[in-house]
Amino acid sequence: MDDPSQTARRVVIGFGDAANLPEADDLPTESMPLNMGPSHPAMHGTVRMVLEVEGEKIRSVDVQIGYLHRCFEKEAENATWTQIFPYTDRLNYVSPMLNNVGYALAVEKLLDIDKKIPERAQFIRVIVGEISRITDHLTCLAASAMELAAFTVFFYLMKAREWLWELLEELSGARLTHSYVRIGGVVADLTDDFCPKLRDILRRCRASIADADKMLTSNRIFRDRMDGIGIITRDDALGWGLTGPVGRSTGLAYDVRKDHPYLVYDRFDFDVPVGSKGDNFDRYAVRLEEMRQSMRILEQAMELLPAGPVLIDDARVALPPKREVYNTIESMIAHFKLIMDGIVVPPGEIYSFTEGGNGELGFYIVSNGTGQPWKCRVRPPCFANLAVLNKLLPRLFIADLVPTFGMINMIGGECDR
Amino acid sequence: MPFSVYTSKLAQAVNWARKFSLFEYPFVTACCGMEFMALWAPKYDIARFGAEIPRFSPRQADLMIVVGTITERQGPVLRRIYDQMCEPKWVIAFGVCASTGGFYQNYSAMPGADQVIPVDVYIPGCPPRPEQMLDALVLLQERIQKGEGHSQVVLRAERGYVAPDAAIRPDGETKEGAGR
Amino acid sequence: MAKIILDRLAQQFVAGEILETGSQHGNEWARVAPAHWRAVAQFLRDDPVTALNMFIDLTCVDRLGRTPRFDVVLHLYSVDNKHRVRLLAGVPEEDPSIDSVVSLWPGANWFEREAFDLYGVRFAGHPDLRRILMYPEFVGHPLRKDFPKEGRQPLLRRLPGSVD
Amino acid sequence: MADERQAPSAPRANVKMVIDGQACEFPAGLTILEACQRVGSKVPFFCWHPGLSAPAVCRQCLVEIKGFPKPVPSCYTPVADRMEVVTGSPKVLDVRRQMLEFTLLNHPIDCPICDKAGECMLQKHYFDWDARVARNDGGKVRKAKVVDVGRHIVLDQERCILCSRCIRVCNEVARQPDLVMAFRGDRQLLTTAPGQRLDNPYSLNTVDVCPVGALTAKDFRFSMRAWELWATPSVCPGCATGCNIEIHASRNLIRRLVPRLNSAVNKYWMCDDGRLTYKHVADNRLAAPTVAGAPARWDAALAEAARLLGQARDKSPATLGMVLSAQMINEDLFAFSRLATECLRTDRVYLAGSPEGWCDNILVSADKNPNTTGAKLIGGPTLRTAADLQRDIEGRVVTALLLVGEPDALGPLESLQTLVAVSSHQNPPVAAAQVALPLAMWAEVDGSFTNRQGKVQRLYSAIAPAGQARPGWETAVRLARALGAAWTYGEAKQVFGDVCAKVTLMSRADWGKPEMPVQLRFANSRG
Repeated sequence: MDDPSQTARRVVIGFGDAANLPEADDLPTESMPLNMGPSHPAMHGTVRMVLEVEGEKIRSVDVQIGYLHRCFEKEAENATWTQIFPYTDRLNYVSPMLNNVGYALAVEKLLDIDKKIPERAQFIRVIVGEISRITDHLTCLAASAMELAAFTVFFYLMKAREWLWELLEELSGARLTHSYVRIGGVVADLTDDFCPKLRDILRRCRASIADADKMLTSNRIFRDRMDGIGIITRDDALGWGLTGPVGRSTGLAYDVRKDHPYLVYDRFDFDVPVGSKGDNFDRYAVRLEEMRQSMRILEQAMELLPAGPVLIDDARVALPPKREVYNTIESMIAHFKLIMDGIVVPPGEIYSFTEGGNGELGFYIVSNGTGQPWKCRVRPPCFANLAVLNKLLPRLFIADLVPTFGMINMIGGECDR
Repeated sequence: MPFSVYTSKLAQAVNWARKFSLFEYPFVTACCGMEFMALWAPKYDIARFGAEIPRFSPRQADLMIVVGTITERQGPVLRRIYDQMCEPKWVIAFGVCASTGGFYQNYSAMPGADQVIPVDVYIPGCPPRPEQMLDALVLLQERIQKGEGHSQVVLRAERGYVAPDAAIRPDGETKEGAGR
Repeated sequence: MAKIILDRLAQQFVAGEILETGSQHGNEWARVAPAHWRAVAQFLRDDPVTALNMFIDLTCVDRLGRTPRFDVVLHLYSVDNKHRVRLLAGVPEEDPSIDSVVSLWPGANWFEREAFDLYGVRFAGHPDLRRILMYPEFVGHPLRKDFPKEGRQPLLRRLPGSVD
Repeated sequence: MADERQAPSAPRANVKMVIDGQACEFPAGLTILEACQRVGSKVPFFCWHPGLSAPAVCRQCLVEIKGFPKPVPSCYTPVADRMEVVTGSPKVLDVRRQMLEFTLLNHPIDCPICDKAGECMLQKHYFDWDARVARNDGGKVRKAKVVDVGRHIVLDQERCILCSRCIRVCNEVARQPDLVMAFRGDRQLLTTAPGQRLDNPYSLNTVDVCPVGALTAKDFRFSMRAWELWATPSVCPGCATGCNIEIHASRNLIRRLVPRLNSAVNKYWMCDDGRLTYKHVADNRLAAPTVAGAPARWDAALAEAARLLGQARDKSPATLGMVLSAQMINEDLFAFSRLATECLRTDRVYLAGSPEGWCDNILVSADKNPNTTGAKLIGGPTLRTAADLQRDIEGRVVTALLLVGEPDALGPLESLQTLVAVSSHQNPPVAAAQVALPLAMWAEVDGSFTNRQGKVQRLYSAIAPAGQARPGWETAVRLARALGAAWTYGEAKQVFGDVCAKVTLMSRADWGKPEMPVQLRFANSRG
């Protein structure tokens, strides 16, 4: 920036030559490298951003990920099909049930038993999945709000998440990493008082979400940092493969649950909220509305929930009851084969996709006919969503980075796998 | 001798002060962070134990809580941040990944944060329940009161970190170095 | 429905360019000659009938023991027609390289970097083909079948007494 | 198995028949079961074994034949013209299920404590063909659970499904009838013949053929679960026969050796002595290079060795000798003999090895070295014997020695001025040597043996070398470089290529395709 005319300008400053004074935007400045992360308070998830800033303005950015690469694929290639569920829990660890369901569906398609899954199990999968979606968005909004210094909102939303987690804990035994879904159904039926509890919790969640809504949506500071910041167009969404709330905020009304209904989603009446501008506020608003829609689905699902078994009746997929295992050689053998050799999945390839917390969660699985996958690839939605930051951030202010990143909702476990 | 008695009492007083004013640096990487959020949230209020203020600058913190999986790539970052903390400092490994690597035993996940920094208290669980963190905090406070500092001992023993002396190919094309 | 895509490919390209097509579990797939990788992708994107304008996924499969050893796998989706397709292209172990599709879908950038990082497949015409998940000092491509699961390459000397 | 390699319609085919609606031709005398296997229609079996006669006792291989009143045992019935076989009709499946139910009726619920679990044919067939819940969980007939029947073997009579495979192994392979059936009905049990013990030299084959966990090897039982093992193809180093084997290893330790089918060498069998050769691999190994008895770094030790050998060579090549062992793989032998001629400029290459032992006309050969043939081919006519070596050492003809492998008998070593040992184990020569370099063993390297028939057979690396041990050819290359030669071998395959190029009798040998170890839980159950 040693353009003589510029230096000349700087000289005349203060001599009343107001007309030629530079605008605030094109003040001549030295560009400076600035490193954010991988451990930064305003970054939930470990990501490193090497920024080149001009004053407060970001000129270019290099987003570096991989700090949480836990080799999901390598671990999966060395585990049986059932052993992979715990790993899927830890992909998008904010909505584990959705990953469980997505993975189970993929394997079931390979096994050609996806039509034979008991209906009750499918409903339960929808229910736990939608609960997970709510906790996902709650966490996203809570964290972002906290990063924008709205700590009270954080408390409100965390409280709501806590209720939901306690419910899932009663169901699966774990607060966060449930491993509740199985190939062929779910591991256990709902607890007796699950539905009444859930209804009560939803009522309370509505209240605290409404509070958060009031505190944020009409909050001047919040709006200033969200409105019109980080605008993504529909074409960007297509080119960068943006799905989920990020994609929908651009007006791209793509929701797997609507466009390619899986499980029993075609039986529920719910709307897919889309944004108009594709800025941070739209992403926030879409998430807020999606939680309400999920609650609608949950209420309908509880209405329609049929009775019946929750695990497929197929000795080559489902474990026999423990009493049989301990007392008869037949079931003992079946149990043994299923645990030690694993479920034998016929050779083939499948790309199965569901609507995860962050968008299209795809599983591309290659089986060579043994008890473990040859390849188990996850199509991580927020990997694609995060990539767009490289295009988004330049020409924003450093302060805009925080809400923009927060609304992308990068989840390390899913992005780096 | 009165002198020694006096100093020991002072040490006790200092330790008492330290244990109730822990400024934590949460080194949050992964799933456990979700439970860690819950720790600050209303139900399990960590503020009750005088450790509620997260200091995101290591220079102001004396308790580092390693939350989540540490990968080989993360290692140097963790170590640098730890080195930036002022003594006396303590470390809590939150969850099995931070303690042993958990069920991530592979080319990228480090088998426990204690590979590169000394750890005082390990918390099992994947992820641990918030109560466990509170329990660990109390454990650490007892240690501080007693004046035991495992990490300080290790600190004296180790050499600090160096860059790997293995020759590195920029194109990353060869399989050398990836020993079975 | 997605049969349209395969028919369209059959009309547009000769046998030497589209090697094989098929359908399994409701997934339509086409095996493309690596030389025509980009051309086929571009056609599928721009053709009004297929209109596969959304980039979904790009990865690689190591089919150890088969030649060519690697498959580059691309998943595309059409928001308007609601159909999708999987493109595969075999890449030999000796010279694992294929055209990049970043110029068609900017989103492919990171996915191709990942495929390069984990499988060592090079994408000709990629703006900056660096490692993305592993650190630059890392040697080898860990998702290859012959890479040991626990082939750690520490960046940092371990503390004394720590067991690996 | 071997038969499947032949085409379904071999030229001498002369029986036309239909299997599952598929017309096909077979040589007369073939059994229906083998015919079914050739055309790929699955038929289960317990008692039938490709290497044994067929008594048709298990009734698992029943198939339906058009015109026959009831299902017939396919393992026993020969194929005939215009026969129409159905392997999967509901009737057949039902009969098989009933037979299987009978077999399971008194089978103990032992899987968690059974050594065979994971590679058990009973488990496999139940899961593949039945997979129904039990119709009874009543009491079971109790029998003796721990019967010490032989030197290597323990028998559990409860688990035995009375398939009589083991009996036939003793009669037909070992030619020594040790085992018999006693009593009838559900009291029937397997036992040793009066006054006999299961002590024939092939007794451990009974463990392999046992479809369940009735016969277990004392050496292996309770040491490792089958599905945790990683299998690597290899060749037995026990004697010159070169039985084809699979190395079953886990956590870098060999747990057992099992025979691998090679109809030209060992068929389905191997001897008990051969199975225990693996113990030598993990026993008293030389882990690190030593200089003057003290552990040293590889490069230091190599430099010192090169210096000593170079000195001896420059003094007088005639007094410099090299000892090779017939236990070494072809690649090592070749690399070192090349070292002798090109770098050490000596023709004093001696071949040592283990002494002769017992033999029979089944598999075991008297020459206890796996690679004598290869060593002789590579060493050529100038190769000297262990006897020459002793004489030359005692006669002070040789004063400097490069000792490779583990020769059994040497002369008085103290008479040597220079002794460099490349050895896999701690032994007197290593203790006496100025420089000792650790040598990787057969199970740890990629290489080849040439057996007594002149067959060149591949070894694959099943476990990592002990300590800092390196393959012999690699050590040879590094020595050669230290001595000023410019060798370019990067992997065993290249050395092997040169061996084939130089040694005419091995010119048609083939390196074969790469083999990755496979975990048994994801390989198909064997038996």
